Amino acid sequence: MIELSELLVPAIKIVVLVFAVILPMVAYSVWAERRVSAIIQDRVGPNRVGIPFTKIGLAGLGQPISDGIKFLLKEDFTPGHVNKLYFWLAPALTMVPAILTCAVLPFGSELFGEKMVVADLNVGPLFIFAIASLSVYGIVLAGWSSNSKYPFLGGIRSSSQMISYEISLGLSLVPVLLIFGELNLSAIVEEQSENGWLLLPLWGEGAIWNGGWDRFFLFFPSLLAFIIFTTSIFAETNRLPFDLPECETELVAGYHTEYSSMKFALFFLGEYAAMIIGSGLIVTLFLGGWSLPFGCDAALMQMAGNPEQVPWWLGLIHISTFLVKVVGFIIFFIWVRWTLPRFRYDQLMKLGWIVFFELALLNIFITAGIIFLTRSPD
Amino acid sequence: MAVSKKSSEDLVNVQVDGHWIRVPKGTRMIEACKQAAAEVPHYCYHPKLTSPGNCRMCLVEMGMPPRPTPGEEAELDAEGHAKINWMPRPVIACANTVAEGMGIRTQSLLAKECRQGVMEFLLINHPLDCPICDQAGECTLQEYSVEHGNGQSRFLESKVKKPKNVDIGPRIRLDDERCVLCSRCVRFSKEVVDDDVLGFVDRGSHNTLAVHPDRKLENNYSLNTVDICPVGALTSNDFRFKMRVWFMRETKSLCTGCARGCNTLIGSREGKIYRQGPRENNKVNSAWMCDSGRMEYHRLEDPARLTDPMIKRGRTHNVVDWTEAICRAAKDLSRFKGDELAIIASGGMTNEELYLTRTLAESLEAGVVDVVKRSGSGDDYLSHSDKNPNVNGARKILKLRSPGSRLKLIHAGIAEGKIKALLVLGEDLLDIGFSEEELGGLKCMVLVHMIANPTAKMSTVVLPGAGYAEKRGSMINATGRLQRLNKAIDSPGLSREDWEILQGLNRAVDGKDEVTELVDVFGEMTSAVSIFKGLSFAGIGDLGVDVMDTGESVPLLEREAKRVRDGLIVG
Amino acid sequence: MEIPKELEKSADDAIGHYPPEEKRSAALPLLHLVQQEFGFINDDAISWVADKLAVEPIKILELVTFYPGFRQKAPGEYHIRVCRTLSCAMAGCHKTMEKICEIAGIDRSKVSHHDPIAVSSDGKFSIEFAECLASCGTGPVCLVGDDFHEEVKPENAKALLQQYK
Amino acid sequence: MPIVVKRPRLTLAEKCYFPALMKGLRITLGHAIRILQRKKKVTMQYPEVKWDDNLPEHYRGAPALVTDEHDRERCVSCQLCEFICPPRAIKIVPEEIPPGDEWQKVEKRPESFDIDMLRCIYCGMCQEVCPEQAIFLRKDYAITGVSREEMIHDKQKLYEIGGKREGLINKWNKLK
Repeated sequence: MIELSELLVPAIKIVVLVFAVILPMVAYSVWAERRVSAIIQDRVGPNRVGIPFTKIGLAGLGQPISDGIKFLLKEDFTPGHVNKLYFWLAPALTMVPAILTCAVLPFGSELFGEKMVVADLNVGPLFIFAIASLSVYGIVLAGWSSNSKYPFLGGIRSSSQMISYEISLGLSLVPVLLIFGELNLSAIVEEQSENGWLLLPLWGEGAIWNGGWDRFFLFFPSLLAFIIFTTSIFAETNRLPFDLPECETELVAGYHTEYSSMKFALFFLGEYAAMIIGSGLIVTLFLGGWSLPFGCDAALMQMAGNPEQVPWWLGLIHISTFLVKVVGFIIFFIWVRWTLPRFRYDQLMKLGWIVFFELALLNIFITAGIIFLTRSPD
Repeated sequence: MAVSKKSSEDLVNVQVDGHWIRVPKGTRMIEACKQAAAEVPHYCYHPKLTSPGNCRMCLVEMGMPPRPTPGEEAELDAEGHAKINWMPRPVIACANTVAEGMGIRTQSLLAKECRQGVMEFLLINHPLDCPICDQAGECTLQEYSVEHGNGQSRFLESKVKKPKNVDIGPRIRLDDERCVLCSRCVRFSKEVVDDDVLGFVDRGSHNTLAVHPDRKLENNYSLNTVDICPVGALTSNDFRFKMRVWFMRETKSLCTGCARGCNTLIGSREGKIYRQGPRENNKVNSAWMCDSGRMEYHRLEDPARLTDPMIKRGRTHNVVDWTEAICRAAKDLSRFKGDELAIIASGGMTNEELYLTRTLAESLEAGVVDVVKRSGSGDDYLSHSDKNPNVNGARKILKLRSPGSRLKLIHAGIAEGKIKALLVLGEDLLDIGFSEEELGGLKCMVLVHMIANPTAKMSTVVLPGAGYAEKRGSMINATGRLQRLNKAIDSPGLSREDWEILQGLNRAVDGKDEVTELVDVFGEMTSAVSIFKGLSFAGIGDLGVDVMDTGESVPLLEREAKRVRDGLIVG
Repeated sequence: MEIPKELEKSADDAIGHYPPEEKRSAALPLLHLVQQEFGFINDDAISWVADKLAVEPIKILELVTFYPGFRQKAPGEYHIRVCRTLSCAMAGCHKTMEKICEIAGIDRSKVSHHDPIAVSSDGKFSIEFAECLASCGTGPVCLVGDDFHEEVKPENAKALLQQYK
Repeated sequence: MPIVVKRPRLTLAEKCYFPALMKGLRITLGHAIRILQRKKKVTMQYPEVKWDDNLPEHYRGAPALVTDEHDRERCVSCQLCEFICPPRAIKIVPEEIPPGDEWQKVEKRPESFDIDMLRCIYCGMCQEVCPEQAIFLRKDYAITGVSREEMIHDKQKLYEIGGKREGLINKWNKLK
């Protein structure tokens, strides 16, 4: 017999996380995208929509809401020549995996004794890869079921691109997992909290003056892994400079050419959700997740007194730390998008298969070598 | 008889702008130039009128070979033509005839300067009111001023003011400031229609075209003066300010006002006719047309035009679709056979419509078929006393010896109760001697007409047809000439071309589905009617072909031919 | 308008000078007869002439308006024509005209192209400008009735008019 | 003869793309910072801020009819603008000026003059072709309406926009 709280608590977590955090973040990252692109291009961007029927603009923060209303109210047009079932299925198949992956991301330490992760799986990264690779079906289906040439080409491009970059994505992560010796993302974050972030090993046992020689040498392969991983996330989420599937100049809008209204919005949201989860994953793996830098966590825990129980305010601090890091990455994503031109398709494939794949493979051996040399076998 | 045989001696060699051509002796220089494709600008000259030579626009440089002194041989050039001595002064090309060895230069400096000078004088007093002038767009003053004019005026004095907006006749308005005094209208009135009411009063720069205060230009051919006026001095009240000429699409067609069949040009824009004027055909109407014929098109603008097929149910007519109306009409008519059914066709129908009427009559086995005779007053010019445009066609196609004579039988048949059904095509029966009581005794009456007339009110099925400018077809005029009618505009609403309606009835009655195009109807007719043998619809051409000899002639054309013989006009 | 018997007769006489099919050639002689009889040619006269010659009245009107010698309005007892062609104009005919008008009490302000004659208020004199009277050496010249007067300088005007008192 | 474009030889730094990437990011960041510091002027906030005063003399806004000093409608409905109008936005029905009208001398005027502003492309051909200086492109550019009918400017509306225009050539001036 399962207790009610065992059902209720995860349910609350899911609802709060998805509907209060991820979806608003998705919406507002669209707004951020437009604002940031505007300021990069010496423009204003959406700055008008504020509180309805007033002149209060709030710098355009109401824009996502009106966008949402617009998407809901627009005519949901299904062209006559499409394969209806898959045409309807495709947007859901893009959106759902993107949101599913956030189940294993630890977005905070603890709050009122509850771990701030929906499912504390001990195969976190594997789960994410497994689910994330499902979203390619959405795109392939969208491209195929649209029964029109541009979406079809977009779908093909997208699937081959995602398959290619999943390899370097996975391989680049192997060194990280080697370093932590752990597949539970919460444990990885706690480890980083105590002994220094992977890319900032400056306290705890990770610091070189505390004998963390291994972490010092491992910094370089980690950096390489970080670069490969981040770049691959760009490709995986179809963002510029790798947005070949929806390349306007060649493919009109790629796989979602035939979509309109909310179905189109689902693709759009799926892309941004994937971007948020990607950022969350990068932050979790390389930049200490919810943890504060320089061992502040431990110090604050000491201040709180009880070493077993994380106080609620610290829990909130951790959550916000995580969100700040993620937002920073989202802005980085946006910044890159409005800076770099699109790759040519062959360049994209070449980068994936000839550069990143080999580098990531090499990186595994280097990391393994360093670990073998610097860590004494227990 | 000896003269009629044209030998090469009747031709003379003329050099026009450096090229030698051969033209008949007695040709006007202006016509010789026209044959050499050198258009000489002119205002007063008109081939159908005498040449007073008063506009001076057609000045050209002329030269003749020198007369050799006795015993001396003429100096010849490489082509064997005598050398031309050019005259120092220009001559008018409209009133002079060519001579052997004559040279004409239309593009020399002298000729160009002369034209430029004449243009400048003509424009001195001409008002700058092209924006409101109806002639704009087809005004030779505009055209020549662009082609031959100076581009700017050197005239600083104030222009002479003359009467504007003068009422000189019921259909014509005169603007004397625009007049270039070419006198075409004066000559037309005098020479062609013998109504010499126009003249020039006041000498010098105040020279003004006028009618005597007691007289008006009101003969039935007055609007021809508007056509031949090279500028906007004479404008038609009917067309005045209605539409600019450059918007109009011109359709070659026929006037159906009488049996003359004058060739016309119909000017229309966006489904509305704005004017109808004569088209030159020297076998029918020369270049003229009567005023009443021009106004024929107003009949198409009748507010009572039928736009939908209707079936009478009880006392009211209900609008139905075409299929239903045609089926109903065919069903109603086929219930009666032989003497029970009569068809009253119209002399205003085209040959094709008449032919389809004939086939319909054959398959319905109609007892009596006849057309309505309609005569009025004709005149000694163009207007014919037979006011139906195609009685000759009806004669030949419906095999009627004397059209209209069988209407008596129909009257009698209805009175006896023998005739129970009537198919009426394009006629208003109450207008031609039938009474309401008479028609009330009929079981069924199908009407094809374009106007909701009293007969339509009594008909069981009403099928809306098209007016003469809304359909294609052919007609035979009083002198036996087969001519083509063309479609200028669409008929209003759902109304259809009459031949389509008749064909629909034919199909519904006999179940055959063969002919689909008007030309096919004509094609079928060529084998069924002997006078059309060997013809095709396209072969009729714009000017028509003579298919029968009616022994009639056109008085106006005969007088014109005499004037040509007398050398008064070119023709 | 009453046409006197004599006029009718002399008109027929004039018409008889021309072949019957070219009757209209008698238009000018007829108009002269009319003007001699009445002093001017009014609309009725034009219609009468047109009827006589079997032409449209406009054709006669054309003639009347073409020749400055024909008048459509009644002149004064004495009709003065002052030459205004170049030589006389240079010799001062306009001044002469002004002077004559002043003395005879004629108001020329209403004169126009269509109505060139001005009549004095007492109806005694009427005046108009005429083109060359063929005595260029002795300008300004004028014609009173059928009398020809040369060198009519403004100062001679009074003497000239006095002859016709 | 095909033209062979030689590919430039790239240095290692160029090949690995990274420095160029950084340079790009620096440029865009520079723009962003300048905007955030409000050192640079950006897009005008349109309905609140308008540029009407700075519109050039030759600005082509909504076409309109004008009257002259004596309140005579200058248009004589010659229909040249209707003819020249590339999108066929103009429709004119001419009429004769009735006897007794002050401007009867002009003889012709438009009975109706409609410009379909949904079709108008503001090309200015009508103004250029007008022989009477009757139609001008005004500086009005915000032509809006809530129905198609509203977007058809009739004669009254056109004179409303156009107003009176002085100092033009008055060839119909009755004082002349």
